[in-house]
Amino acid sequence: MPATAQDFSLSFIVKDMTNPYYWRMGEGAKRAAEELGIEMNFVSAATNGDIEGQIAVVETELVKSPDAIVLVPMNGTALIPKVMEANSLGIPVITADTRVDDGPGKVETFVGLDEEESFAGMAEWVVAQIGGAGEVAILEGFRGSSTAELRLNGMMRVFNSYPDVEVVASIAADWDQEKGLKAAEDILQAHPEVDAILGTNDLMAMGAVQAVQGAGMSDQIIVVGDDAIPSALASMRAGGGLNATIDGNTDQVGYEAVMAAYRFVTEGVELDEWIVVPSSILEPADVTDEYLAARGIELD
Amino acid sequence: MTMFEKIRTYPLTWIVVVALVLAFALTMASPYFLTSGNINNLLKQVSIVAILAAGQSMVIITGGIDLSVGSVLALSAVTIGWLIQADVHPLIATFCGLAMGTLCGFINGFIITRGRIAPFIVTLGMLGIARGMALVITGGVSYQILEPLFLTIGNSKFLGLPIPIYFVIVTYFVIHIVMHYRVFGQHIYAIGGEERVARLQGIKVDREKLKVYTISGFLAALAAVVMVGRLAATPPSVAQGIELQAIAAVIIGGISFTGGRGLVLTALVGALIMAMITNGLNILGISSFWQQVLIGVVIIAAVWLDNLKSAARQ
Amino acid sequence: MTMFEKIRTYPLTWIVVVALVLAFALTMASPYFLTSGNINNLLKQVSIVAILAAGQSMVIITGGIDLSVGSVLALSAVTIGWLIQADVHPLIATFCGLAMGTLCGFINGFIITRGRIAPFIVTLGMLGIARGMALVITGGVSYQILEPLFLTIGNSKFLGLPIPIYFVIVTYFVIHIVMHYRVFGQHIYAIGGEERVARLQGIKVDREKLKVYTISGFLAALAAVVMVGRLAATPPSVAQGIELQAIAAVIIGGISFTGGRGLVLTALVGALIMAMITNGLNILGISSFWQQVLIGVVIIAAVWLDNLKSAARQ
Amino acid sequence: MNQPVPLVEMRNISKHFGGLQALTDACLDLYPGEVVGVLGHNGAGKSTLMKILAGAQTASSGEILINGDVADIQDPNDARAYGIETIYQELALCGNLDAPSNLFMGRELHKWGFLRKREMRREAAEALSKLNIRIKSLETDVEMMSGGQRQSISISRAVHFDAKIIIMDEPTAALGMEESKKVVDLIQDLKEHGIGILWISHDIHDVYNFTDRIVIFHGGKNVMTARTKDFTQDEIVSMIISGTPVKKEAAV
Amino acid sequence: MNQPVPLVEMRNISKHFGGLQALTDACLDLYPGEVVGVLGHNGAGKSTLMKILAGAQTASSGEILINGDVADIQDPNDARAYGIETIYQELALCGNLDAPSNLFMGRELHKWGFLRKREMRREAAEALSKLNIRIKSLETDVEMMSGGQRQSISISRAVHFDAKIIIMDEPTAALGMEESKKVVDLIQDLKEHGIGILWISHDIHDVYNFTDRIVIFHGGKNVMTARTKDFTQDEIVSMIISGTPVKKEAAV
Ligand SMILES: Nc1ncnc2c1ncn2[C@@H]1O[C@H](COP(=O)(O)OP(=O)(O)OP(=O)(O)O)[C@@H](O)[C@H]1O
Ligand SMILES: Nc1ncnc2c1ncn2[C@@H]1O[C@H](COP(=O)(O)OP(=O)(O)OP(=O)(O)O)[C@@H](O)[C@H]1O
Ligand SMILES: [Mg+2]
Ligand SMILES: [Mg+2]
Repeated sequence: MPATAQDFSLSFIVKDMTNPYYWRMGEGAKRAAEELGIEMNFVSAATNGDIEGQIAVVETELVKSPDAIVLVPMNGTALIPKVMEANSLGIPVITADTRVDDGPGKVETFVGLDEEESFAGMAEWVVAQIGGAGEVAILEGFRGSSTAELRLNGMMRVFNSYPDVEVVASIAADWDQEKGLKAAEDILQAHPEVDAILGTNDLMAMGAVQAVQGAGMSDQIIVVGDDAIPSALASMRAGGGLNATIDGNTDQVGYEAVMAAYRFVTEGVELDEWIVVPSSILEPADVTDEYLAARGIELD
Repeated sequence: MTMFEKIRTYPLTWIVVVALVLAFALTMASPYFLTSGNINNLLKQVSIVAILAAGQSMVIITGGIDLSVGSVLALSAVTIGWLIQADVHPLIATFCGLAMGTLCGFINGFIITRGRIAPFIVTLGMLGIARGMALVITGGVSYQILEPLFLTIGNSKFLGLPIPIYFVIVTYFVIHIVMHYRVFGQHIYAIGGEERVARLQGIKVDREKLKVYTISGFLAALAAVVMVGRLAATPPSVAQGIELQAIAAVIIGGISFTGGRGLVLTALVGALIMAMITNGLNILGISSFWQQVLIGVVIIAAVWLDNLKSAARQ
Repeated sequence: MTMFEKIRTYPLTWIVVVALVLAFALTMASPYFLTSGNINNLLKQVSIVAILAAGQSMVIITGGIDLSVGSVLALSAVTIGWLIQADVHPLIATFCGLAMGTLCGFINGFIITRGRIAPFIVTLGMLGIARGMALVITGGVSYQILEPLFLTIGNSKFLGLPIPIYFVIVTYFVIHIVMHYRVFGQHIYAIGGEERVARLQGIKVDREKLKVYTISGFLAALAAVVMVGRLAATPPSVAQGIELQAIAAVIIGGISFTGGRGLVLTALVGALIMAMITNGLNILGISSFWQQVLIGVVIIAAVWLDNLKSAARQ
Repeated sequence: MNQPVPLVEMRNISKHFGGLQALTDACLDLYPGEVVGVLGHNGAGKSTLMKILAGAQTASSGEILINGDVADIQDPNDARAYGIETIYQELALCGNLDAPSNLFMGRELHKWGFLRKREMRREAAEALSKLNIRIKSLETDVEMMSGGQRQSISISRAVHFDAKIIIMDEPTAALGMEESKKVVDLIQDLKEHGIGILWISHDIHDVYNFTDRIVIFHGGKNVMTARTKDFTQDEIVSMIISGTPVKKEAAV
Repeated sequence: MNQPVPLVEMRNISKHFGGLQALTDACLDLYPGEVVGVLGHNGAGKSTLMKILAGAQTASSGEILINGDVADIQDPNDARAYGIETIYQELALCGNLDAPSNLFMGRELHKWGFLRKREMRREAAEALSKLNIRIKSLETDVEMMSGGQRQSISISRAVHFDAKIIIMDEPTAALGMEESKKVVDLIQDLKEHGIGILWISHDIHDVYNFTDRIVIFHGGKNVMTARTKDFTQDEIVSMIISGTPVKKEAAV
């Protein structure tokens, strides 16, 4: 094992770099790597959903024998064999943001927020906004991804516990803005009484914002998202658009994951089973200049 | 030929009947389908695929294929977004976006004709290249576009119809004229029928094909303008896989891959059928698991219905 | 023809040269490329697309296309996963998975031949249907498969080579024999050459096409077995868009969409080229933004290089 | 009457393509060992009638009798089952395949499904040599061959398998003199073996010398069916052009 | 010597396809107002030589002179620029288009790029009527037409535009007698207008009666170039078959 930071190498594998969400995680990870002065490969498959692509990336990274791997698995089960392969090569694996399922793969720790709880919290927030009664609609992510499932479960748990809240539609828009827009337009047709639309990411939520604005119903319908991507923040700041989003502090996830990997390898400390990164609900009022400055985002 | 015979064998007739059957079924199934609000929705939703399908049908009539339209759309969109972000005048930005798409189409055509490489490969390559460039330009970030120009395109109406549908009407009007009333269109049908013969008869096959792919690129950029209007944003990941929808619209319309045949207007109806299926299933609130199954079934059924016309003709 | 002439005009020669050029370039670019570990990786990574490409090339030689292979793969995989979950013996589950894929292929072929519907539409429909069914069966859940049978397939070696590559070898051996030494293969080339003529000469065109699509479905299921081994899981969202890769492999190999021509073995080399590109770019640690651009460029370049052979022949 | 049963009898065959009437109540018969010339102007409907017999097209109305029994010919396989072989005017070759593959298309020689390529090559070479055609390499794809070479392959295919009825739609159109001569010899030879031949040709000279009977069509309708030698060449020509039968006492 | 300049002179044209030598040092010349018959067995290389002149193929070696100047014919457009029109043996029609579209392909009548469909229809009907061909509807796609109808369209196209040199590769192969007669008349008419015609045919009778000179090929090589009437028909036939020139004092 390397004693010094100079020859410590780390592979940080995310789902999809094209998504600002993982981009931000990379920013945090790079910050940590710079602080530690270590070498880091930040890589991903070409598109989200391309499981084989991510497996190929992991295989390739393993060939380079890094000292540790941070993995954001695209699918909780399908990446287990690669975790096992890393285990057999003696390369420690840390997961971030998304877990791999329990099984034969050994993961040193999981760094991330609690998706289910975050979305339960968002659902509570929405219920409070609509006064405990009304119709809500959900734009789901990619069916079959564990993240989508956790988020949906968290929301449904809360909504089901309020007898006066009805989930009138739940449509998969595959994390995509245009599909989110179309689905929201259709929801508004079939359920003009809807009080809130919950996007399980900001891209879909921004699509819903467009649909709501197009229908001239911005005042009546709450739209919320997740991830706090720059365009979502811009929309909140401009007002009349997005009503809230979840800030998962993904940069902190990236940062913590790199730190944990470094500590584990160089100091040999046992890590906690779950390094929890808190999430928060951002409302327009929270998008202050200070917040943006801290995030390093410029909006005009 | 009698009038009836003429109508019966006109390529549009049957596919329009199929569309009407579908519309009728959806109207029966949901009270929301045939509301003016939803028709407006449908018109907006169909617009992007319809514009792409117009270009795609020209390409397919030459016997080619253009897989890159979704990526070219995205690249054009982010070009617009990036320039507006950099405080360029929105009209100039739009112009540059259109130029970008046109350039991509031109490059497709250039490589296909000069390199004698299969259109499938070249446009598949462009699919990766344009998408990658869109991501490189933006660093993966989606710009928000709050210019009134685009907000108008996305959300306003004119004479009671949403603006995007006017883009569609103009596109199909022009392409229809080009394909059926101009020498260029005549050449396209000849090339699609038998490229070797067209060449022997002195048609500048390469030049005409180059034009067709360029037009397809331009139309992808035009669709990007509508897309930017609709999303008020330019996510670089937009319109993934939309090429298959555009191609399906063309084929559902009855234009065949073998080339040389078909009416571009049928692609519009094909696009409408596709849009109705998704819209209808969303409205009916059908689980997205079953949606995919049903979309598949309805596409096949629509084409099968359309095929009955040839059975009737025999 | 001289020996040299024979080698020069053999369809495999040039594409293999292209592959070697690419391999050489990657070896120069990265010390990791030509390590035994990476070669093993490459062989594992190529296997699934290669198996699909074998079926796809048969389909394309008949003049058709099979867009459904990715979805059929997923449906076969979840069938296996679901049965194993329900404590069915893994061999029986595997058998059922293979049967499921074969059935999907059969349905494709049946609708194409009986309904006289374009393969593009039918298999696009099946793309939705099979994917939807995979989601319906599982409710979107990915099962974990820890059966030794599949772990062996996914992770073991035999004679120093990963197991999946043996699936590939057997597949290509059988398909090569079928295509070039059996009556059935001869009929496939005739159908692809001129379907009308094949029909006039008494070839049972519909029956032969039905077989081809069924085989493509079976091979998708076979690829699913390898996939389950590699993932030790059966996510219903697996293998999205893989059809384009399989088709690209076929076309890169030099088999043309017009049908009736080409050597199935070239599809294997085509798949290898595709896999090398991605693997190479991953190894070089190129950002996935630029990766898409480079994949596009290299695909076009590979085919362009391959085309030089015809230039040389002139 | 003690007439032999005709090999083929086509009765009142009509065919329309959409609004176009290509054949109207066309009739034709053919006896074993007989060569019947099918004559008519361009577009008279000769090929259409032959395609109907060959199963390549189906009639709009009318019936076909083979050996006196009503035959249901829906596709080329049905026709083959009745021993009907056809040389199509458009040749019906797969350009992407070589001569042996085309010759044996649909009837490949095989052992347990495995092609017997060598046998097919040998037999193809033999069959083609009978027509005196020079084909430099049997491995060349047919689309690279000259018009006459292609036509020879098509002829060889029709006569290679044991047919009872052979339809020849302008078989010598692209052939050289020598090669045409061979085909005419071949027709005589087949005739002697009791095979019935329907021969479409515009070469009135050959038709006059080598057919037993002629059938003349005009605009999709029968003009005349007669023994060839009952008329002079000029009379036949005039019937083809005018479409009205020449009155004769001897007419059948 | 005060000989006029030949319209076309092809010198030592060789062409090989891969290993196959289709033409070896083939020579040919054509003067204005002259009909030259190009003869040879099937596969002799006649069509290949014509395609080279038409720009459909390029020679491996040799040169072409038009009006005495070396011409660089790389594609069909180059040939057209020299006033060369061709009736290809394979007809070169787009089956998916109707007769007027095929007739005007690449030379559509238009006004500012807009097709003048009505004019094209009218002119096409006129052009086809000259050949006496019966085409029931000008809107029918060419692939639905009979062999003879298609050939007529191909002929009409070649003669409709002002050509200086017309290549006719077996123009009457699929035509009826009457229609063939019209084509022969047409050839005479074109000849009188000073147009040079290269006519490939296997019909030795027509060639003998209506050509000024003949060129005979055998296996891709020149056998003989001579004034037609210097030989008898039988002598010509024997040269085509044997490939060896008949010795004559009168030979040119
Ligand atoms: N598939 C088709 N669709 C429409 N019309 C057709 C079709 N096939 C033939 N016809 C028409 O039917 C008529 C008869 O054609 P056919 O080919 O039988 O003539 P033919 O007597 O063989 O002429 P030729 O001597 O020129 O070969 C023609 O007018 C032709 O245009
Ligand atoms: N594209 C090609 N590729 C390979 N060989 C060819 C090609 N075209 C022609 N050939 C060969 O060249 C030779 C001459 O063919 P060509 O068509 O010139 O003959 P032809 O004299 O016109 O015969 P026909 O009287 O039968 O039309 C033939 O042996 C033929 O097989
Ligand atoms: Mg005919
Ligand atoms: Mg020829």
